[in-house]
Amino acid sequence: MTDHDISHRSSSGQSEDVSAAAAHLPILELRGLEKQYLGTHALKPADLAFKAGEIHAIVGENGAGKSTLIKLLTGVIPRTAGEILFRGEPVALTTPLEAIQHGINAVHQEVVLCPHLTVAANIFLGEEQRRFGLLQHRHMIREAQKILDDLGFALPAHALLSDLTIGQQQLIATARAATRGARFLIFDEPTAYLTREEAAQLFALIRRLQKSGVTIVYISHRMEEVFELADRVSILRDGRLVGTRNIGETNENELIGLMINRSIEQIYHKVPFTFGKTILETKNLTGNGFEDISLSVREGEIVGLYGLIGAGRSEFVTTIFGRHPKSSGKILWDGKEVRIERERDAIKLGIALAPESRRDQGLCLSLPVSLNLNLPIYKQLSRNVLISHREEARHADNQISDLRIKTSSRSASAASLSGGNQQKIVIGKWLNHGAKLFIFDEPTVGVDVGTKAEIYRLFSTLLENGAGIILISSYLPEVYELADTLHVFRRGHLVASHPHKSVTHEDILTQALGSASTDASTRN
Amino acid sequence: MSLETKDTGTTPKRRFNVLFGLTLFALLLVLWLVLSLATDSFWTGNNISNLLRQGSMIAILAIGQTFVIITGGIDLSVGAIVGFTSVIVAWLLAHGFPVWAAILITLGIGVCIGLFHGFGIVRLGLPPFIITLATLTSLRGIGLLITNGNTISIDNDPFTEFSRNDFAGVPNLFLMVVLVGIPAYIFLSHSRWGRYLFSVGSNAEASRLSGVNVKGTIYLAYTLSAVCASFVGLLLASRIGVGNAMQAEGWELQAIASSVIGGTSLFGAVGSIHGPLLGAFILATINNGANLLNVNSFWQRVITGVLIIVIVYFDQLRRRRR
Amino acid sequence: MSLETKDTGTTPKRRFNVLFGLTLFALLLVLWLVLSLATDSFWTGNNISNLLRQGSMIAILAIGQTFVIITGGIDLSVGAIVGFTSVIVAWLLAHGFPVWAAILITLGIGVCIGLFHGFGIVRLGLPPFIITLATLTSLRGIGLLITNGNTISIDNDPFTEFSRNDFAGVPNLFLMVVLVGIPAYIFLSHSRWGRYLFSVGSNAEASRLSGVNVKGTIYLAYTLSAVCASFVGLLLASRIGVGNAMQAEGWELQAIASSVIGGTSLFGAVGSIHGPLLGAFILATINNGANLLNVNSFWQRVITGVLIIVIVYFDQLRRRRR
Amino acid sequence: RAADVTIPIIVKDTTSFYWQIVLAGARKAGKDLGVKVPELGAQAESDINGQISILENAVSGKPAAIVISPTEFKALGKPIDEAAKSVKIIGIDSAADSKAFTSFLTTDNVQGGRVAADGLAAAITEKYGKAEGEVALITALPGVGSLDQRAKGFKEQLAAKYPGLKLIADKVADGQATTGLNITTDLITANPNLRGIFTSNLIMAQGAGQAIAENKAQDKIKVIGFDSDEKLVKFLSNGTLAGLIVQDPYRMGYDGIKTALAASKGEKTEANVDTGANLITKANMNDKRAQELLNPKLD
Ligand SMILES: Nc1ncnc2c1ncn2[C@@H]1O[C@H](COP(=O)(O)OP(=O)(O)OP(=O)(O)O)[C@@H](O)[C@H]1O
Ligand SMILES: Nc1ncnc2c1ncn2[C@@H]1O[C@H](COP(=O)(O)OP(=O)(O)OP(=O)(O)O)[C@@H](O)[C@H]1O
Ligand SMILES: [Mg+2]
Ligand SMILES: [Mg+2]
Repeated sequence: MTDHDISHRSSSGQSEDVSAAAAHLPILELRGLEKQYLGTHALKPADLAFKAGEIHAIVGENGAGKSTLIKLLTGVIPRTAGEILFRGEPVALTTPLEAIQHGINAVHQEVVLCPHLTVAANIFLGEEQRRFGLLQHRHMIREAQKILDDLGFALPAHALLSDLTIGQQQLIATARAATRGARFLIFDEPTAYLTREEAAQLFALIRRLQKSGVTIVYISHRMEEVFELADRVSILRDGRLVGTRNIGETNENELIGLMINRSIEQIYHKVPFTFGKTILETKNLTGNGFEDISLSVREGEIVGLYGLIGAGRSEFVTTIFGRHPKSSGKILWDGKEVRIERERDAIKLGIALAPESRRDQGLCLSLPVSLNLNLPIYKQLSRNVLISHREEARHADNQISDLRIKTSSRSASAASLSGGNQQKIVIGKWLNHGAKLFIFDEPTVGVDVGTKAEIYRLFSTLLENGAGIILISSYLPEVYELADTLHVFRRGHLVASHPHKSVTHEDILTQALGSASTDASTRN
Repeated sequence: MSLETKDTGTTPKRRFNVLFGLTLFALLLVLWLVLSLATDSFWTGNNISNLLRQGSMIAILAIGQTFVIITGGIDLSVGAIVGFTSVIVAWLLAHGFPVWAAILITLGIGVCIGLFHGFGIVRLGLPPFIITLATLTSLRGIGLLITNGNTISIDNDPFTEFSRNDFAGVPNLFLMVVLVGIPAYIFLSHSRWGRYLFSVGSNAEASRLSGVNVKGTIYLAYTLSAVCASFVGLLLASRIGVGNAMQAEGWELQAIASSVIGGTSLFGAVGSIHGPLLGAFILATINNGANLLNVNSFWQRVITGVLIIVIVYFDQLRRRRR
Repeated sequence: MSLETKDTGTTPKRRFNVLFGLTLFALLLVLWLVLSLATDSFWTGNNISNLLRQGSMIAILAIGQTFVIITGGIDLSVGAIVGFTSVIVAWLLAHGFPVWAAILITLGIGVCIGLFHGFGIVRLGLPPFIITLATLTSLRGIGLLITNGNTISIDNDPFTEFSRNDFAGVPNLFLMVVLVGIPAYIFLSHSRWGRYLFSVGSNAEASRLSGVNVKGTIYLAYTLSAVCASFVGLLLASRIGVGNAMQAEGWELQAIASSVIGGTSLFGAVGSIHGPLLGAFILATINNGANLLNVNSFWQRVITGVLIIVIVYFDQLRRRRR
Repeated sequence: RAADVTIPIIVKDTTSFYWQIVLAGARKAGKDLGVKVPELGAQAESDINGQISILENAVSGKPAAIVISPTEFKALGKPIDEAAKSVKIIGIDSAADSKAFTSFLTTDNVQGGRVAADGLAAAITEKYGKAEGEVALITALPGVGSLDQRAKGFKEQLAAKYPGLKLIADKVADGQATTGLNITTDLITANPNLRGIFTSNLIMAQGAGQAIAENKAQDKIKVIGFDSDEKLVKFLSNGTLAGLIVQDPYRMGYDGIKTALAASKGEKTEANVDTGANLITKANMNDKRAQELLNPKLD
């Protein structure tokens, strides 16, 4: 695998500094820690010691038990067996409050904040600043703004959380955890929704925290991040801890081998197809959040959209999908202008959208996996009025096995699945719909390396059948490697377009950021 | 609940397995058994008929209500619709409409009320609680205006006898529960519209993006509820032989309670057809039993409250253990 | 709503800006203005006093209810608590307890009821709807048992005169609203616990993870609601001079409606103190105005329903446009 | 043996004081005669369906006879016919559309309304010299048979005998004393010339009495209530209320059970008994008969 490293690896000098710090006593130690859900043995007895001041990465497939481990360490869920030692003392950790009081904090995988409160209120939730018992609203907003500015997050502290994008919310969660004076800080896939710029900010933050003596646990599916940040890495497979390595003594292939018990030669699976006729074309499409976008998708083509958070890509595709009204411009389908006023119009034409936020837009979390997988195709599944239960089950089971969705059964609720497996449902529900154009908005958020490779292979299958794909990703290597045509968005405008791999990462980044004179670049 | 935490399997201490494992149906049977032993008159054909009759109307309301609750809404107007439609059908019959026409028109009015609720929620963006509370108030008023605060007698004997008669020993009223319950079951569990009710209740946005007609589903749910309520209005008119706008007061709460006792979640996306039926007949049994046991009617209230807590608690435990 | 969509700015056709931009307070003023023009008697000191008195009790109930609704719950028992505590205080006074003791004991019973609700929700895992419906039923029963279906007269003149008297021209009852409202405002908007009510209603899990005492917050909300209700029970006993378990029937719905009209969201995490107060006085104004205009009491119901829809619709529009 | 004999009594609404007195009378009769008397009734006077269910349940218990006070004239007709096929039915208080009653003991509610009109006219005449001026009517709940009959009698009597009394408001409340209070207050505010109010049941009289006291209007406005309790008696004695129409619920309950027992034994009983509605004012409230009616012996 080529090295799609975000930036320069941490210098070897630095990792020696850290290993000096790592010689300290273990700050947190797990002994035979175990978690059993009804029907799932999510974490089998695990022994692990985190050294004070280290950055310890944890990797593993979707559903391997990483988040479960974190939830046990932060008192979110009770453990089935085992004990946890914090600074040598056994601790109960039965409530999150107890963990917080020990200085153990986490940024969880699913963003858990209060959407109805302001950013400042969320940052200070549980630790409000008061005078004479009364909340100091203004003071807290000022403080919160200062924290955000210090961290380099350009976000307003007085805004309602629900007004922020999911990536921005992730940053708030990070800011909150980072400012609580924690001694032990856990990040569960913090970069899943972040672009490279924001990720870089986050890394800087993590390093700063490490310097100030905080121990950090870092979970990610992005190998290059692990190699950039971590001092040591532990690997989980099927709820079992299969090994811990010093980062200098291992490589990506070994880790992947330990994670999935086989090796992957090639993650980005790209078969060049000859493009057929144009499926969809937008002409000067303008709507809320984007302006004057003209692009087209052909049969057999992957069109990639790259940009920073808030660049308008999601708004653009949801408008094509009929979720939001366009204000001007045209959408052409098969060369003919079409009116798409609501989602069902788009679906009828043959457009499928896997939206970016699986929690808010993608899934009915409280409902069974099977219902989620079949939701768009119940019309096909029913004869007259009645649903064929056999067909329903068959289709769900097919998707579960094809996409290797890890679930105890098709009737388990979507909420009981691990993050990555939920993401597979968001994608899987459209695969049997017979769509002609697939729009994937951040399709591999939280998906493990092995499954990513499968999803990319799936793209090829779709293309082979004559479909076209619009791929939105904030993860540059993904769009860079896969897109036949890569469009760069900046603040709602399409600022550049490139054929497959025709420019460097740096060029694209510069265009997305908007420095220099990039606007006059290669439009095709 | 906003409180429902998902950590299961953490209470291994409690071990009253037998009781806690009881399904709602078993709980109903236990109630029946206890009453059969405690009184001579409970387990007689006559009393069982009475019981079935008494639970029927709330049962049908509860079915309609369940559709609405599954979508995450609530329909407070059902009691008022019952009273209002009893007036309508009585008025129509008094003005010489044939029975079939009176029934169809009354049901049609139910449809209109339901559509209006859908309109208020979908188009005007009102909370379901508010729009149905408003129709509750207004419908009682309109009904009173029509009757001038009086009752309208129904002189049509076939119509009024219907609710008193049996078919093969089963009271007609209970047959109506079956008549409503079976299509309702098929609709909820075997049709795609039923699936859509759940998906809208679970996540309306995700449903939209999956091509579900969310607005249509909302219209549908409230229309079904209102039609069930107007059907109950017909049954009530037949049973009491008059149209009176103030009847069925508080039945909305009984219907909602039946539904929730039957396992429907007020947060949406959880519910069944048999649940509300069981809930309604559990409530009817408590009342019937208390009457037969000659429990003071004040104690009866106290006991009803306590039993509701106990029953729902057991049922929750059972669910959580699954 | 499960329906609340976020697409704003898509309805540029409607342009009744003036009306749509009205806040709830302005709507109340408009109502008052219209009534002042339409009747001679509305804008008289006497009638304004009456109006303030008439809205007071529901207003206090609505404040308590709002705390509960903000956490995403509901308290159906408040009407029953009012009736029940009116019986308690009447009984205590009739049995020679001094007024201060009777008041304290009554409020203490309110605390107990609230804690019991918290217990049912937090420990037993019951839906708020069910546990408060059960106490509604049971409390009415217990109240009736205490009074044997009768009313208990209150012979204590200072106690009964309190609700009739003014302080500096402002009716005591309305002063009680202020007395409850100001601490309630400080609590909700300027205390940590108020903040936690919102956070629990917004995302209980996130609150828990932030170290918020979620269970304590739930206990607190229901206790506050029950205490407000028992306080209203005292006021009611003072105002009608008797204790009667069947009083305040349906006030729970009025309190919830006031709260929702005042902008509280039944999905939790949205609410204020001034909102429910305005809501309660809007409802009181509608009734007072209809009485002064001598509107037929059946029409009054119809109009109330329609006005609720109109007011909430305008208010929703205003909010959405912000 | 008489002790095994069960005669249930079904009233309209167990939660009201009036019906508690009826039940007390029945209880006493049960004790005196050695009969078991289950006390049944719906939860609200307007709940027709509830009463039908209770009647059905009572028949299931195979009693010797049933004493019932039908909530609604027409609605209870058929169910009573049905029940009468297996047991003897004795009616009290109100009538029903059925010929199956073995015996019938009632207050004529229409007559009660007429008496109320007479009482109000007398009170107004006493104060203003002539039976003239504006009067109002407050009914507790819509759609309740007995309340409608009282209103009917009241209005008929006004029209027939007191053309000078103008009915300017005919209000229907929601059964809550506070609502009665609010309506009365607003009536006083909106109609400065109001001279009289008839509140046709106990709860409304309590609310209206409180409003009169609050507004210190007892000299100007004469209020006639229906039924009585301790509170209303106090209002009567201090002049807040001008008069009360009082029925004899205790006797209705007592005689109902007594008649039912006789009928169940096949004895001959009187088909119709009027138990009467009496006007009680401050002047006659201390008479022996008035005291009996105002202070029924509840055990
Ligand atoms: N509430 C629950 N009830 C039942 N099973 C659960 C629950 N939560 C998680 N699981 C199961 O536990 C296993 C481990 O899940 P976990 O969330 O820890 O995985 P993960 O390693 O974090 O995966 P991902 O990379 O996809 O986030 C999965 O099989 C999952 O289905
Ligand atoms: N409901 C809304 N109302 C007004 N503006 C909005 C709304 N939603 C998004 N925007 C704005 O539209 C722009 C585009 O947002 P969008 O989420 O489409 O960006 P994106 O390129 O998909 O970024 P992301 O990486 O977050 O997915 C942003 O400036 C955002 O602030
Ligand atoms: Mg995870
Ligand atoms: Mg996006």
